Amino acid sequence: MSATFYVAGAVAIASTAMVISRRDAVHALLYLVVSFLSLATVFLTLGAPFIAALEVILYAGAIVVLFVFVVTMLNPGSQETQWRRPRAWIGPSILTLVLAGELVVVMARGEAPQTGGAVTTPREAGLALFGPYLLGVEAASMLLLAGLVGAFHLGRKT
Amino acid sequence: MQDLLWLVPGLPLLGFLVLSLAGGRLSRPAMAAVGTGSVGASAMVATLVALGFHEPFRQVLWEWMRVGEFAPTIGFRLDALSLVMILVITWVGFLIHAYSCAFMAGDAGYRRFFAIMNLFVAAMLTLVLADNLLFLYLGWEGVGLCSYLLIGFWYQDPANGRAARKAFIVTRVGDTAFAIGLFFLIAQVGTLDIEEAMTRAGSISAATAAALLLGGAVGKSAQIPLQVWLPDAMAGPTPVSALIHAATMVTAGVYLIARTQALFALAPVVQTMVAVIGAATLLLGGIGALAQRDIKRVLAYSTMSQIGLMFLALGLGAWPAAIFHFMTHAFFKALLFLAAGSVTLSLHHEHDIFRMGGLWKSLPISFATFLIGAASLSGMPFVTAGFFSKESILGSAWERGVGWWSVALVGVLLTSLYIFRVVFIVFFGEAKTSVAPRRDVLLTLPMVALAILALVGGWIPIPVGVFEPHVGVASVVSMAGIVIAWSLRAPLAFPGVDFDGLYERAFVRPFLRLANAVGRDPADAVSFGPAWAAATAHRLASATQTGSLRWYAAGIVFGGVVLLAVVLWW
Amino acid sequence: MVVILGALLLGGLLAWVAERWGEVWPRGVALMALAIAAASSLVPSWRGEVAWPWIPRLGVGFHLAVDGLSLLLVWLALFLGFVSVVVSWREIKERVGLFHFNLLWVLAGVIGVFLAADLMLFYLFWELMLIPMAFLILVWGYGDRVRSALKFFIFTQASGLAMLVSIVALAVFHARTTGRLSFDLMELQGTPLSQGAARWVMFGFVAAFAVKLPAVPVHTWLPDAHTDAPTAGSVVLAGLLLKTGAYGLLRFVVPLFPQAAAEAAPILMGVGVAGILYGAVVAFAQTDFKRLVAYTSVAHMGFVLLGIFALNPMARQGAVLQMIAHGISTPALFIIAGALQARLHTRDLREMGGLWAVAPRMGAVALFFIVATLGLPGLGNFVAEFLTLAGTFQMRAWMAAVAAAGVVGAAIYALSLMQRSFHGPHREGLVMSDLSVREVVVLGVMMAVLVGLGLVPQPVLDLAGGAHVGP
Amino acid sequence: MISTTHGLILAAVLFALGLTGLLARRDVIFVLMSIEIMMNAAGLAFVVAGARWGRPDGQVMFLFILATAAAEVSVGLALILALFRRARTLDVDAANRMRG
Repeated sequence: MSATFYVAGAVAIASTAMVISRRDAVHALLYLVVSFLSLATVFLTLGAPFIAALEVILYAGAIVVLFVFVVTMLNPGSQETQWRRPRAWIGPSILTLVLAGELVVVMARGEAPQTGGAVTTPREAGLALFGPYLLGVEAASMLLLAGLVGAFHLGRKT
Repeated sequence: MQDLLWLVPGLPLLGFLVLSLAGGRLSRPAMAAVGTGSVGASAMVATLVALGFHEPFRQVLWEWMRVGEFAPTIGFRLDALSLVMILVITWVGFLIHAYSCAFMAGDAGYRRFFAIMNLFVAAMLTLVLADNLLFLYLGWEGVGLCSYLLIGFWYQDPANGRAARKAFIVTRVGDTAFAIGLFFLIAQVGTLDIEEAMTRAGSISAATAAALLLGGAVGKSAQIPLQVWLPDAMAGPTPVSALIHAATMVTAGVYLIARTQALFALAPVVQTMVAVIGAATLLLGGIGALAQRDIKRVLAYSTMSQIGLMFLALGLGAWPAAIFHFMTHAFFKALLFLAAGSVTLSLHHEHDIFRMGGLWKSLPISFATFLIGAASLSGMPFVTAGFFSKESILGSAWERGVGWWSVALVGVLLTSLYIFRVVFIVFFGEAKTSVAPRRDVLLTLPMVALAILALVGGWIPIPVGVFEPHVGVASVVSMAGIVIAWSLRAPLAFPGVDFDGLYERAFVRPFLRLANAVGRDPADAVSFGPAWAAATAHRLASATQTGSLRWYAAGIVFGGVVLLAVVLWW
Repeated sequence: MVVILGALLLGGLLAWVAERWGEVWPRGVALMALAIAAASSLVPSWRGEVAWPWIPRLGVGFHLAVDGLSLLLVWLALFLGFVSVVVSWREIKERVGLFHFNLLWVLAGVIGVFLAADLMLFYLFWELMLIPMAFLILVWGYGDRVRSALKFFIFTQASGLAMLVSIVALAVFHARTTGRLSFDLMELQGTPLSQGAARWVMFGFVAAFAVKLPAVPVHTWLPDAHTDAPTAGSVVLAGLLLKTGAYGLLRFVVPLFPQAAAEAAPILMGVGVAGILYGAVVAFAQTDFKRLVAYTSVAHMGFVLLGIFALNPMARQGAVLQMIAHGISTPALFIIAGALQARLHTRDLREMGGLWAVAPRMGAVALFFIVATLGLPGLGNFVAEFLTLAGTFQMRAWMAAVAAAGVVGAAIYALSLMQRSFHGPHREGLVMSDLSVREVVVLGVMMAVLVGLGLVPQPVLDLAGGAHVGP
Repeated sequence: MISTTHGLILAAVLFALGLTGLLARRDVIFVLMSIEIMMNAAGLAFVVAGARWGRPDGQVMFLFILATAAAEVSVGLALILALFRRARTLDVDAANRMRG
């Protein structure tokens, strides 16, 4: 079980690194799918099959498809070659390395309990959603509606 | 009769108010009538009061203010000293006013002139009648203001304005010392009532108070070192000079010291200082008078010198003699100014004595009156008023030591020297200018009246003391002076102490430099500081608003990093 | 008391509305409101107290009270209100209604400041007078008026905030000891404060009042504001707004912090003396009529500061009298400056000279107020300065002596002002009309008041003497 | 039986990688992708925490994040379209008209 977690985690990190460093948006998107799928595996190892399924369907499915649409619509080529110089990576990398270091320190500081290993079924998740978190669900639905309207409005050819 | 005392300063004040508030509707003769008449009426009232005078009394009009124990009044006090003063001031003032009616005829500022002259007389009368030092100070400053206005009467000429301001500011320096003296007295004895303060004065450090009052007296009376304003004060019309020099203003210092005699008596050091200042001014004024070309400036230096003589007497404790000399001086100095004025009027306002000459024939009245004045000034024995008062001062100087006496004697010699030099230069020799004699009864009558006073004034009994005249060395010396004067008719020039230049360098220029330096108000930097900080902060803050999304994101990350670091390692 | 404030506030609104009926209407309404206020201020029965609850939860009450000092200043305010309306009769042509609205609201704020006996209410009025005043400069001013109005606003507002902090701090300290939150002046008096706390709380008050007074070196808003304000604005500014600073020192700082005030007295007296001398020197160097007069205000208010912190009854009386006398003499000089500006379209002294020849009446009136400024005996300013210095002398002799040197400085700047404007050679072509009847009446009344203050100051001293000030 | 610490560290590393992409890339599409990665990482942290306690709350939070991400990406992509139409570029640095 834990071996699966580590392998999947390693794949996720590697593929994410590829996403941000690819020149071609389509290649990056493919790596993104890999990243999402490996994360879905991680979720499975954490006992969250429902979330793993949603990860695959919504992230690797819907969102990436949206990206693909846009990339194909715009077909931007690779303008970024002339923008991208190695130097541009130095600052952000240092900054995020520091941040990551700090985060790791924070994580490692506390006691290191094991996850329970118990599987949280979709049923449990659903009951929680429509029980104590009902208001949150409603808010999320409003947000999605707003996103819909906003995207529609922005996307119109004016 | 005595209740009318308040009318003595009140009538000239009324004259001032009438002239300044309603004067626009008056005709010129009416203006002259109001101006002269108010002073004349005041002189009559003063005489009436004098006739009924037995013993000192006060007349309190109302309480000026009351703060705790300190309660000065608007009130008058008449005693022998102030009686002499008001009689001289009102009568000499009246004669000068009458003279002015003719002298100023044709001047555009006729009404203004009489209004200020009336105010001047009112202020001076307030000064000498006040029963407390604060009210006295009111008159004191009023005199200063009026002298400013009258010296700068012909305001169109900036030089006159400069002379006027110089007079006011220099005397104000002295006045400030005077005011501090008043603060000192309030703090020490708690009252400014002259009688009470004098009786209580024993309990305080009289020297400080006396020295501070002396500061005021030195300023007003143009004594060294504050004498610089007086020669320039000749910028005003001649009647003004007569009024300032003879009866009012410059004698205020003499009056003040005589009035606070008790205080000075308690402070021998300060009293000696008075004598030293007087002696120095006596000699300096006499020498200065020898070097002048302007007839009015000769008289101005003469005034300085004669007031110095009075100060000398005051410093020697002989205040009755000083007041006696004040009286005779008022007569003959007013006479000299008026006579000089009539000369210049006939010579188209020519003031240079070396461009005059041989005038005795063409201007006989001016000549005669000027001669009488000069004789009185130099103290001709028996026939002149000046003889009596000078002899009494010399007599008291003799009592105090031969040193003081010999200084006074030199002063006497200088006096007859410079004044008869002027007589010889102006009225004898050959004529140098065309003369257009102005004959006006209003010009002549006051001169004649004053000439009589300058001759017989010495016989007037005055209530401050009795003086026994005796012919002494002084008379001989003064006769000798006349003889020497005949041989000194050429222009003289000798280096003196340049007080004007000294003050210019020591005070005026540093003040102007300071004013120029701070004129733009460097304290504004206080507001520039925060303003600059705000502007800089704004510039810095707006520089971060690059509009670049990545820059903003980096900012957020940076903030997160720092916050986390703080949380981690604090 | 409420009638006075109500009449002014409502009158202001009405004057604004009345603009549409014609130009004279707002002026008439303003005069009417002032007349009502003045009449009610003369009724003795109003001299009681008004104490209504306002925000009870915070212990803030609508508490107005009056004593001799307040009464004097309220009368001064109403008098200068009349003067302002009359002198702006010809000067203000645009937005007449709004002008009178602002004017009356400033007056209401000032009077409220003089009457408030609750610190929060006091602060409210303090701010109320500030904003319309800034508008008076901003809309009807001259020259660089935006900058001046902003400078005025920022200076007073920033220092006012310091005072607000102090007010709240004082109330909190009071609540800690007594357990009751209150902003009432009477209750807050005698609040026990530690030495350090008293110093800091007092500092907040002093900051606000010193800026308003103004004391050197935070006076720099004053010359700009005066120079660019319309005449009525200068009148109100010099005559009243500066007095609120002095009033605050007398009413709040000294009674609330007797200990700390006594400690700080030498410093504040030193500031006062510095103001006297500095104001005199800087005034002399000015070439703008109004600016020169503005700096004389700095010097005169230095006397007030000196008198207040001499902590001596005589000096305090002098300071109060100085507030009144300065409240008459300086506005009068601003009126003359305004009259000159209206006729010559300049305030530059270098372009004037010899004006006596064309306008003798104006010259004489100007002379009167100039000699009042230099402290001539017989006029109100002299009695004030004399009492101040005499009282100071009893406490700190040398300070009074140094301050007396400022009197010489006053003579220098005052006479140079006279010389450069009305004396000196008259220039060809510099023609103007003399004072109109309207101006003569206004200035004549002011002259009479000054002479009255100078010769019979006792009623004023009695009123101020009974005032509830000082420890 | 997975160490919570390791799960959280994985989330932190993914988050940092997303952030690097956000800061370093100028192409808007990559920026948007980086944001998706970061949100995903945040969701992972929630799920790890939920698994630690055996409670569904972490998963619920993941669902909310998912909803937010979906809305965000739709609006974001619409914005990209609008930007591209207007500026003919996908360079974020070109959209700097709100400079102070």
